[in-house]
Amino acid sequence: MTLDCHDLVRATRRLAAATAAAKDTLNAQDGKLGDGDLGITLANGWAEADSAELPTDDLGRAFMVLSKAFQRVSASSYGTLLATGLMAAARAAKGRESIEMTEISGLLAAARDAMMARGRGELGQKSVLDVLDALAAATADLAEREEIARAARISVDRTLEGFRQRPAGLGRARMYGDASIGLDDPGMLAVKIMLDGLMA
Amino acid sequence: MTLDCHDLVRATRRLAAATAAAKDTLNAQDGKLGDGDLGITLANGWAEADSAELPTDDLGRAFMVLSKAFQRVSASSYGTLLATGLMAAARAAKGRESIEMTEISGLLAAARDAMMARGRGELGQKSVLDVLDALAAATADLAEREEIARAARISVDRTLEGFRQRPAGLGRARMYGDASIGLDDPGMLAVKIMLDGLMA
Amino acid sequence: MKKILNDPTDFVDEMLDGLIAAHPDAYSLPHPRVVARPGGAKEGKVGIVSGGGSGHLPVFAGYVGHGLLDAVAVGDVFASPSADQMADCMRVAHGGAGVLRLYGNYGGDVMNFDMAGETVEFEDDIESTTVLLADDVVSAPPEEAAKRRGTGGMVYAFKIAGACAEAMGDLAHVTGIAQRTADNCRSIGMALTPCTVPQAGKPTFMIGEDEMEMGMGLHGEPGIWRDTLKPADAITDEMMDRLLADMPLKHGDRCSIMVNSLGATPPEELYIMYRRAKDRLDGDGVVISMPLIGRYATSMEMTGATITLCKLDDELENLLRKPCHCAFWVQHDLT
Amino acid sequence: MKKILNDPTDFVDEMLDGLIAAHPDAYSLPHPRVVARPGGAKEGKVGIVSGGGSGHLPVFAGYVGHGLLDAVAVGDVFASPSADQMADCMRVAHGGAGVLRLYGNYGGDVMNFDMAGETVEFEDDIESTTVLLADDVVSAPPEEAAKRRGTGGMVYAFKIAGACAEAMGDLAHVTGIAQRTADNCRSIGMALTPCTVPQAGKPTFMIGEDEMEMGMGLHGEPGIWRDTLKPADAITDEMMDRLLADMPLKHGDRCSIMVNSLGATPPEELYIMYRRAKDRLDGDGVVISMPLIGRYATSMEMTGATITLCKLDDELENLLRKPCHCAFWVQHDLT
Ligand SMILES: Nc1ncnc2c1ncn2[C@@H]1O[C@H](COP(=O)(O)OP(=O)(O)O)[C@@H](O)[C@H]1O
Ligand SMILES: Nc1ncnc2c1ncn2[C@@H]1O[C@H](COP(=O)(O)OP(=O)(O)O)[C@@H](O)[C@H]1O
Ligand SMILES: [Mg+2]
Ligand SMILES: [Mg+2]
Ligand SMILES: [Mg+2]
Ligand SMILES: [Mg+2]
Repeated sequence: MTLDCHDLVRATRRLAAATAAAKDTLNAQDGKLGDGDLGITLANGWAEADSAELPTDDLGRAFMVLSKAFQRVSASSYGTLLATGLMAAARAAKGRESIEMTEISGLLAAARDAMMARGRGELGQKSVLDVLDALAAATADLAEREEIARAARISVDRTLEGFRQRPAGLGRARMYGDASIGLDDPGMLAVKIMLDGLMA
Repeated sequence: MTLDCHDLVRATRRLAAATAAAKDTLNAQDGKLGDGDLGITLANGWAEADSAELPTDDLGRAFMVLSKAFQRVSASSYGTLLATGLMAAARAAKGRESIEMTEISGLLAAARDAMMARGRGELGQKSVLDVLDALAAATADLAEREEIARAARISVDRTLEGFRQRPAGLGRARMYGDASIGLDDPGMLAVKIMLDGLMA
Repeated sequence: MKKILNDPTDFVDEMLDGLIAAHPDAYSLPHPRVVARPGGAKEGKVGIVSGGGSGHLPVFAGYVGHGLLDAVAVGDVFASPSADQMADCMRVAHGGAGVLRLYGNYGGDVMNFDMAGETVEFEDDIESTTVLLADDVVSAPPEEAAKRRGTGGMVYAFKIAGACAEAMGDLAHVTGIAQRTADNCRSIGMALTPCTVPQAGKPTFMIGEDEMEMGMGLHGEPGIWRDTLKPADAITDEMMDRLLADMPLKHGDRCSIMVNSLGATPPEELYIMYRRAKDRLDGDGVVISMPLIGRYATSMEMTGATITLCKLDDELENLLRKPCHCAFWVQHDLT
Repeated sequence: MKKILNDPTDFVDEMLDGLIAAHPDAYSLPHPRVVARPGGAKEGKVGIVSGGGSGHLPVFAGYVGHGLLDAVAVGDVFASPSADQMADCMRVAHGGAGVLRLYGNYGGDVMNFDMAGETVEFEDDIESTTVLLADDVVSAPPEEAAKRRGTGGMVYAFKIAGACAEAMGDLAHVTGIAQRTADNCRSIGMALTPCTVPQAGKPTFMIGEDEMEMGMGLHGEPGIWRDTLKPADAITDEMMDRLLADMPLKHGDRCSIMVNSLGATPPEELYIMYRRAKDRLDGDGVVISMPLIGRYATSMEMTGATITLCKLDDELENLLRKPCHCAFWVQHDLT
């Protein structure tokens, strides 16, 4: 099974719909320990991406268009990190019409690494990084769309659960120290929402 | 009967005591429609006057020392007006060791006129000017200290009563319009307190 | 009281200590509560003095400087300085060419400055004149314009008369220029939250969470109406309407405009107001020269803004654009 | 929300409109949300760019000017500009000699400026460097000084590096000077009341009627402790203690000191604080050069103050005292 530019166009459309629907929920979650803009960030970013013209023959350049969309319309941490992750995927897929599903895990890992470099963050600090890290591991060597979907869902839920009782160590939420204990990291939650949207 | 520099020294002492005692009352009254400093103004001014050295041979210069004391320590309207009135008395008594009690009415009138010029105020605006005007009229031609005292007291009470239900037309209280109706003008009340002090 | 201070009774004197410690090249304190340019009066130059209550920085002490004022008398917060201090202030500013008393039309200040004027005339043979700023259109109707209180117009008068005196104009000329500036200024204010006088310890007025008061004075004097807070453009329109009704400006007229914060209102909001005010004047074909946007005449931490229009002729505009220099306002020569 | 504005979503753009309408000689808007000097980049001069959230005027846009910054990217209130805007900003500032990115250490700003730097390096061959201000001593312990956030130190860095670039220093030199300034700055803040982000419509934090928070950040980030309001001298002492513990100054050392209002706190109160701070430094034999008292880095209408110490050597002091010119800060040559 492969992933090509048309898949990416479809995925973008779904992500735009899912994040538009979840906008208020995500804003509210981000507002508990931050500035309450995460819903806007995602909805605006994916809407912009959805309205952009994606190339059909170069998956790398297609990822780059998505990255640029986030660079244009969002300056909040998550938008910039997503743009960074998408750029890493762009680099990895550059010049290819499609990739194998087995390569998805590698793209996730590449995104994770680029985002760690960009945000000077580490694993274990209760952020989107931990979700990506777990996802990369959970999807390693899987070749079927359904398999990947199932593994990803389980992995995200487990990661959320595993970090819930830990304090935030990155971003705005870090300032709140122990007040963040018991609350899901909004950036992790956003991945769950995007994943659900992709599979809807 | 006459009034000389020694009388003025004694009067100043009494005024210092009376205004010190009435400080809070007057502040409170002024605070209802103003900045609540009238008690301080009077207490500080008369204390400063009381601690000054008065000449013994020139009633005019003695009044001038009192005026200067108010110029030094008070910049609130009432202090400046009192300084102005005292300066008018100084001018009228200049070079004389004493004056006749019958001249007191004239000094009050001179003070009233100087204070009207200084403060650009008119009679009938519910201010210290109206009290002085009534006092000058009530004490005209009286030669005995007791007579003057009795007439003055009656005059001040009548003036207070006559203006109580009218709105303030001068100074800070004017801003409050009809809210000043029913309240005594603090500047008038101050004259009553000083008069009571003089006669104590 | 949410203020950074020590004993409230020391507020003004400690403030002056700090001001002079920070800017010894700009300000000196030749007498208690008298701020003057260091180095004394300049021989042959008309001295310009001002004064009034504290709590309005840069008004008054801040505007002592080159091309501005020579000395000011500093009162307690929102209270007149004494006649004694004003007399000292005039003596310090006198360079042999007379002194202009240039300040806002507030009862206590007027009484004390008049008394001081008489004193220095009598004791020191100092010739002096008075120009009062009475630019706040809300404080009295046009028929009683002389009763109006002074506000932002003071800053234009300090600047323009200051430049005239710096150019060695004589007392009559400097006074005439100051008076023409005063006659050409119109102001209006609006307030959103009060300030607290340190010695009083409580707010100068009360106002609801979503209310504004249009026309309120610098010390919390009541305005025209109190209403729920409106959008910036509507507020600016209403203020401009009132100003232009009082002093119509026609196509080709020139003016400066000051959008001034009462203290807490940030420059961001002033620029939003200026944007609208400029649109209005542009639409009428009125030419703006040297707009002033910022904190020029304040009431400590009060929230709100004032707008001042100063109509300019060639001479006033030229003087306005001359250089000036104090700790709060440095302007290069724009003529 | 007691603010003078129209639609909150237009707050920043209307503010910029007004800023540029008021000062067309000082500022231009070559791209949306990018403020630059009019006339474009100077051939051969190192460009200095900065940027970050709005609501801090004069930081950031206000400091575009001669002897200061060349261009800034303007974000929403308290929010980073986008990488796209930052890239445009760098392109505008590039005069062929490279660009220094000089700004405060806030996560979002850093990520976006890094991304922008990579973009213009790749797409436009612009050589660039980064210096981050991390001067707020409360925001992380000395061992993690690189994690500290930037505050008043930014102003010193803009001024000093700006003068160096104006003197046609090359990119390495300007970057080195900026870094040395950043290394020599320490700041601490305290807040009494919050401000309101227009699009949020509610205060950034809650605090009791008689409480203060020592060490609070520019956006309401928590500080060291919250306590009942103390006298000005005690507050100043505690702030100076923390600063001097982090960067000891000895007899004969020179420094500048900034006593900065977060917005609503009036200059009167800043002078009372300066008075005490100067006493402290005088007592230690530390020489103060060019103290800055006023509103240099604000949080809209927040009440509170920050103190910044900037230790000076000959070169830094000389650059600090060079002239600069923007709508918020005009300084004559003091060298
Ligand atoms: N430096 C960082 N590295 C990795 N993830 C981060 C970082 N900073 C924030 N995040 C993630 O981003 C989420 C917040 O995103 P967003 O609301 O856009 O931040 P902000 O509005 O504070 O800029 C957090 O929940 C966290 O998962
Ligand atoms: N212009 C004026 N002419 C005459 N009397 C005045 C004038 N202004 C104020 N007063 C009197 O002074 C009193 C208030 O005095 P004071 O408290 O010193 O005034 P303020 O504090 O407002 O300067 C008033 O009650 C009134 O009697
Ligand atoms: Mg957020
Ligand atoms: Mg954000
Ligand atoms: Mg009073
Ligand atoms: Mg008073």
